[in-house]
Amino acid sequence: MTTSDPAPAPEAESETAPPILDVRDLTLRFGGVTALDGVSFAVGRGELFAVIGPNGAGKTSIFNCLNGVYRPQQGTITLDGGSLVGRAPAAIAAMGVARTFQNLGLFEHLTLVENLMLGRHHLMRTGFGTGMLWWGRAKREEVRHRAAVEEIVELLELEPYRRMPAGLLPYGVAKRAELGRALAMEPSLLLLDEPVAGMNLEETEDTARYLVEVRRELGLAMILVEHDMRLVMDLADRVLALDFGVAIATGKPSEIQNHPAVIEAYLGGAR
Amino acid sequence: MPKPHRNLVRDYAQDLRLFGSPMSKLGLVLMIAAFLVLPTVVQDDFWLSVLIYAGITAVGAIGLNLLTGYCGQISLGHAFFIGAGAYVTAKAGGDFGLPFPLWLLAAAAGGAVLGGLIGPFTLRLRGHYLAIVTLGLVFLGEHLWRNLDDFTGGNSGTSVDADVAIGPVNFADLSIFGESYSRNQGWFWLVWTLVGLVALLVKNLARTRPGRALQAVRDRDQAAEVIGVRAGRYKIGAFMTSSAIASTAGALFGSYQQFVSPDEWNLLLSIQYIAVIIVGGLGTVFGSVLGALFVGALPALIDRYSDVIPGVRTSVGDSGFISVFALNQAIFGLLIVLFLVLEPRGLAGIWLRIKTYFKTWPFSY
Amino acid sequence: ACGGAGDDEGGGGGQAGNPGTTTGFDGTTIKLGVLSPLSGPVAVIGQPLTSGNQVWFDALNARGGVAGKYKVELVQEDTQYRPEVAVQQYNKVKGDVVAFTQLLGTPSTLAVLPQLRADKMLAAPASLDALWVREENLLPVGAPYQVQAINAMDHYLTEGGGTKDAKICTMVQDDVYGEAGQAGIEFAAKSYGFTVANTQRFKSGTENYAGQIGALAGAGCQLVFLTATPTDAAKIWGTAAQARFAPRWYGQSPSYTSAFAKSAIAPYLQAYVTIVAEGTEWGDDSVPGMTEMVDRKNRFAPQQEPDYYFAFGYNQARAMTAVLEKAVELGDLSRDGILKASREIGTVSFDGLMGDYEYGSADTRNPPRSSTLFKVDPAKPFGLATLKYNFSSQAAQQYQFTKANL
Amino acid sequence: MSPPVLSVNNLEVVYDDVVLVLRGLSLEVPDGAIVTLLGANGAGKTTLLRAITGLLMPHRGKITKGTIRLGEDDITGADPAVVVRHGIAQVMEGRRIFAEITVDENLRTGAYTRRGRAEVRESYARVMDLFPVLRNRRRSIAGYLSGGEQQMLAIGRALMASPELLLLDEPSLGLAPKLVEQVRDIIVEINGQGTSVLLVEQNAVMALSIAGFGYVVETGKVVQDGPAADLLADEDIREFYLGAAQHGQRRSLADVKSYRRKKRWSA
Amino acid sequence: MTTFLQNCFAGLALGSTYALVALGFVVIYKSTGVINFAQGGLLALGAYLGYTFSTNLAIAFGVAILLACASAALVGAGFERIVLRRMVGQPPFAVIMITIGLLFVLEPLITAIWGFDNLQVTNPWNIRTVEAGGIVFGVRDLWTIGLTAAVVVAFFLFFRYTSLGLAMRATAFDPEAALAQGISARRVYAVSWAIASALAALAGITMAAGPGGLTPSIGFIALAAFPAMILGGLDSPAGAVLGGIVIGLAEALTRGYQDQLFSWAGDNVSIIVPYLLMIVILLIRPYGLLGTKDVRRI
Ligand SMILES: Nc1ncnc2c1ncn2[C@@H]1O[C@H](COP(=O)(O)OP(=O)(O)OP(=O)(O)O)[C@@H](O)[C@H]1O
Ligand SMILES: Nc1ncnc2c1ncn2[C@@H]1O[C@H](COP(=O)(O)OP(=O)(O)OP(=O)(O)O)[C@@H](O)[C@H]1O
Ligand SMILES: CC(C)C[C@H](N)C(=O)O
Ligand SMILES: [Mg+2]
Ligand SMILES: [Mg+2]
Repeated sequence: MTTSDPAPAPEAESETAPPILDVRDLTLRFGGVTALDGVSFAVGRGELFAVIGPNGAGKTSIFNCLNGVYRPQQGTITLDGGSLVGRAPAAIAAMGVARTFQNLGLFEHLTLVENLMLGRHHLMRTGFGTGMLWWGRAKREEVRHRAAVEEIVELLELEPYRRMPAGLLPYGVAKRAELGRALAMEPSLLLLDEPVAGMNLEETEDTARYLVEVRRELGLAMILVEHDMRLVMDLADRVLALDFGVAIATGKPSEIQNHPAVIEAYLGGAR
Repeated sequence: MPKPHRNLVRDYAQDLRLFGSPMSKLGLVLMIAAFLVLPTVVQDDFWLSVLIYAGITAVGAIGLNLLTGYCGQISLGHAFFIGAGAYVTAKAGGDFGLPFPLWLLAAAAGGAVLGGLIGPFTLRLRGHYLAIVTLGLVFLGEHLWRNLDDFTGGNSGTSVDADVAIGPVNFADLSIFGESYSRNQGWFWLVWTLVGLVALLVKNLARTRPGRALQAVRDRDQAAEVIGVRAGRYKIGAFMTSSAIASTAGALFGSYQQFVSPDEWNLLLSIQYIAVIIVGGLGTVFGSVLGALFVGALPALIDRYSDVIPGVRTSVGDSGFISVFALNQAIFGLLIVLFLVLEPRGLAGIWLRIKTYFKTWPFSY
Repeated sequence: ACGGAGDDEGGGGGQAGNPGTTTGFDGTTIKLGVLSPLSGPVAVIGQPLTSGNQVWFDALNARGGVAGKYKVELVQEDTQYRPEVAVQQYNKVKGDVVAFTQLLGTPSTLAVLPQLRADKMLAAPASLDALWVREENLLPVGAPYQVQAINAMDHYLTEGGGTKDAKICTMVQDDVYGEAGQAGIEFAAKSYGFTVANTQRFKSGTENYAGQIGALAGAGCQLVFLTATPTDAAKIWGTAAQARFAPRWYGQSPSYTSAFAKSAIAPYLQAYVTIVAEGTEWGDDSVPGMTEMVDRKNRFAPQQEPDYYFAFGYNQARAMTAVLEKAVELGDLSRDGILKASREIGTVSFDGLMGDYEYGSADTRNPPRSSTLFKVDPAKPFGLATLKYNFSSQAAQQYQFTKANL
Repeated sequence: MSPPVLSVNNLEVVYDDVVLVLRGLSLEVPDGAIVTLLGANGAGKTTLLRAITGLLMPHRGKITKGTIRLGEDDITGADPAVVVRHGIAQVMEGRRIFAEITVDENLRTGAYTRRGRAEVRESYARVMDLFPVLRNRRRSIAGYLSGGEQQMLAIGRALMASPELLLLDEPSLGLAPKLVEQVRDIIVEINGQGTSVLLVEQNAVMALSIAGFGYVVETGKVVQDGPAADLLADEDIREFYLGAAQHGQRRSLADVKSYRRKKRWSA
Repeated sequence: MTTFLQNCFAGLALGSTYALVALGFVVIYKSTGVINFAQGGLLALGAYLGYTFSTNLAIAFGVAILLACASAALVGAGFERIVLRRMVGQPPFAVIMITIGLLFVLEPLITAIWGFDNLQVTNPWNIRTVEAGGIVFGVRDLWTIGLTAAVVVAFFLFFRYTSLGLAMRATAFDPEAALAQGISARRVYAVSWAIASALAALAGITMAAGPGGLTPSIGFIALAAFPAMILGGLDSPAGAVLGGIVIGLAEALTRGYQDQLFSWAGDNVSIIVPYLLMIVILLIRPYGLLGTKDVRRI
């Protein structure tokens, strides 16, 4: 296999630059279920960090903690020096954390463009009053952000679907639209929860290409959760493997791929 | 020869226009023409008053649609805010004698404040639970209206003596170029101007940042939060805006009817508004207007032509078995059922189908 | 001057020539509006009342009509006893009629009043609020609710075995109609020096009255004055009977209907309930107006059951006819003409079916102050037997009428 | 030779009275076989499954032409309850578990049409063996399970019906690699016990590795079909569904160039 | 003390009626996920049917009750046949509106057939009472309480021993997925509507057989039962019963002590007390006392 790296990705473990995200000792319980058990990791600037693990290992839960949807019982999460624990999801979004959802989080009744515009919500100012009045500030703002959204539409080749309600989009397109919405947020950290699940080969390749392009152009840090090992192994700089909420291994893809505990818990024969 | 590319959009501003296509421009012109001419053609007070009430209902329904259709919060408490608007008008426009624009604003502000007080309930309650709590509002309201004698006149009700003049133009007694118009004609123009205005405002709201946020909250509030929409804030905002609009409708209702009493703001009224927005189509401004016309005009039509329907009792002692009102209600109920079975998206859905039919014509698929 | 009520054959020839056509009058037929709850819970009142209007005018038309030549036609609309519907229906028919010979319900009347004033329209309210007396645009008949209440108290304290130290209570509908009864009792309390020991208000349409009845019983009420419509009254008295609560009840006229006399609670009503109203029991031969009315009912509305409200509607029509006769005499059936005529009809007599009413300009009108007390008697046609005919208390004479301050 | 368990003949399906999605599609599932259905997103695979189980109605879809036969019986347009009683179970696209009830209760709904208590208990035990994760979460509210756990539940629920014909709509979606293998083995095992399977999968490698026969659907029509082995050998299939480049070696996803491949069998 | 007990009894009787109505709401909510606004109309229909059987046709009252419940159930099931079956999988809003439409049809139908008059249902209870310990027990009230208790027990047994309860919840949550399990949504709807209608009819007749007779406004009671249903939790039958009794007691007690304790709040506070209580409880427990909460996960 190849681990080519088109982006000038900084060495993750480089001592000089502090990581953009630092997660320490994260523990999350639901009643009797321990979803996360003292998980720690750090993500460097511009790094593509993958998290893998069996179903129910706690991958999505990490995202939910980062987003402020779940409140961990223990642990700290630091983004660019600021703590995230205890903040409201919307505040965290405004700090530059964007996300795609495992089970599609598009707003079904809004068009694709509107969904993308929503990504820019925290960058816009129009309130109820100015919105109602339209002419002037609101209109200018709409036009400006629409232009920004169009760039993403172009990047992700979503042109034919602009006006289609998100609920009617073919699955693969919907997943791409989610990526677009997350990008529209102009994040500094992008969380991707199974971006190619349910996609056919062609779409998977497309998505890989977008991710590579995004990295090259924006250089933002990403955390990728995915069961498609080709994507993880080809794209990630480092991989964290979880099992039952416990980190069982961290390292370069090639290391993880051959890690016996990971093979035992997760990969099975399908490497 | 038709110009090619008449639909070509050259920039985003153009793409965002409300009446962009030639068809919709034509529609707009037709609507304005109807608006201007109708009262001079239909001078009959009955029909004018039906249309005026329908217009007032349309205003209120647009407000409810903003809350329920766009933001997904079901409210059965709309009647409460309508009533509040009417009482504010009785005070502000009647007793204090404020001019029309001011009492209208006062009513809207009153509605917004009340909405702001009730709004926080939406943070904790969802779906039907919220609906029933807002239903409680109707009953609490009725209790208040009965007991706040100084403000509402208590059980006796209060007359609403607010004038509807903007500067020298008095809509209750219009004369233009020496031609004088009846109160109902003037009111028609007034109310439907406001319908247009409110529709435009809400449409604007819906297509800008806050409107998208509302719809996002409706579709998935958790996901909305995660992408940066403060759901709670928007729910409360929607509640406030919606009740401000409801109170505006109430203000118009009160001052048109000139008298209001506590038992008018009941659950039936709330349900009627729900009927309007569902029959019209949830989440569409135009649907609210269609719905209001339907719900307002259909009973009037049945009422007018009931004597030709066999079996209807139009006067005491004649042999019919069902009263006009009962028949009216039954037909209305049947039509609602029929409608929604055929088109659960309401009138707006039918409208859409007609449009796609003509767009795809002559190909059925 | 005692204006005839248009009842004497061929009465009232028009010297001033024929009135010109106007809204609601095409030169031959006079159209009158009727706004009444023909459906809904108060339809039990609205229907017979409207039938009373109709029978009067049918009889009049059979004799030739107003001034012997103008037929009267009614335009009926259903208000369901809902004020906003009343306003809408008013708008619907006002362009077709010269006046309204019935506008039923205190709340509805209040709601339509501003429009009546603005349109210079005359309407006869089918309710007895004291406010109507001073209202130019209304043509009330009968002694107001307040007067009924006062007379009832007078009767209780003088002949009914009550004292002013008795626990006197009220149970009133929580709306304007209820306020009227309450106001009457409070006036009586001042006049006779008693205090109202307990007041229960209820919302019309309530299904369960156990609480109110329990409270009245708990307060030890010996007399309860009830202001209600029949639907509620039936449930109230039923609940009282079930709770074995047995004070003296006086019921405002619209609280009773004939169905009660055939119901399971009839024995209870017979034992404890007195109804205060006007006129006389159905079929009372000693009152001339009654014989005539029963004849006419049999002729023009044979299917109509004996009914107190029928008589009310019949009387309303009589008052309206007096106005029409006058207007024709003055040669003007326009709205102004009708209003003017209404000021000039003087006293109208109702042949013993109701107290005579001194009309005139609104601030000088003097309504009757007399009431008749009835007891429940299933053997009677309407289930009511006269207990005390047409009496007027001292206190009732004192009652002052004021203009509505809306 | 016994008749096919399922035969779809010249099927046409229209949504909303205007959107024609299946355009005369025909296929067969022989008794005791695993048949796979490949096709790009939006080709109409899910629609076909809906048509078979009678679930078009909630989507405002209609069969306008063609027939669906289950063994000897014509079930075109039949009520879903009837179809299920004929012995069809389905893993629906998007899992569609009942989020508000427990895992156990979800499994019980799968056995709704079955009567024999002992057999149901047996099926239950088997599902628990197949997905031990579910055992620990038996009393949890299903909606709180992780995505993959929900997928297991959806498969488990279908197995509870102990069907004669199992329709699977992307069963491997969101499952960990090891579990995908397990699910594949489960399918084979079930099939071995006499259940015929119609498998819709994006994971074509997995699907073709177990199926006996495959169909490729494009815009509502079958554009290619044949024994799985033949399909596996087909150049186009290899390129578009299996991701093997002509020269055999798999490309790294990081190297995919910015070009678009638009080749389709039909326009 | 007797006053207090008397009030409690009144509350219990009222609460039983609420419980029956609320139970009807819950059954329909559990299977369709919507509030049935026609419940009051069905109640009135049941009461009038009871009147027809017992008074017009002079059938023994006990049998008349059964007949009325059965025929109301038929009406409910018929509604499914004609209308609801076409709504499987359609947006809940449309279904709610359809129940409102049904109410709009039922009301005038009832008044067209039976009129507005106060009707007297021939029955053995009426205003009869028994007295014990200074408290007057209305015979009708005693029967209402007893019948409610019996129905509630039968109800729970029924759901305990059939899989219908599970089928209902599945159907309400995701009708399409339920169909895919072979659960006939139509049957579930039909059965739940039949049960709800029969419950409504039972509530209607027991009310109509009380003092004061039967008028079309009888259906309004359903509005008063909203708080009962929601306070117990929309999808919980046990909650409906609990809520009904809590609300009944609260209403009767505020009514009883209006003069002593609540005069400052205006007359007729008892009308709004159920709603106030409901609001307070919902603020503490947003899904009512026993309701289950929405499950949302991302
Ligand atoms: N809100 C919740 N309530 C209860 N349990 C929860 C909740 N959220 C997650 N869990 C449990 O926590 C564990 C971790 O779930 P999570 O969604 O993080 O898994 P995952 O690693 O994303 O799995 P998958 O690959 O299947 O998506 C699971 O067992 C899940 O059932
Ligand atoms: N309810 C609906 N109304 C209108 N069109 C629909 C509806 N459902 C599906 N479609 C359209 O039908 C086509 C086929 O959809 P279907 O879901 O059957 O595809 P699929 O092959 O299962 O795709 P995927 O691989 O994404 O699951 C798509 O173009 C889709 O947009
Ligand atoms: C005739 C009566 C029913 C009128 C009623 N008492 C009222 O004043 O409203
Ligand atoms: Mg996950
Ligand atoms: Mg599919």
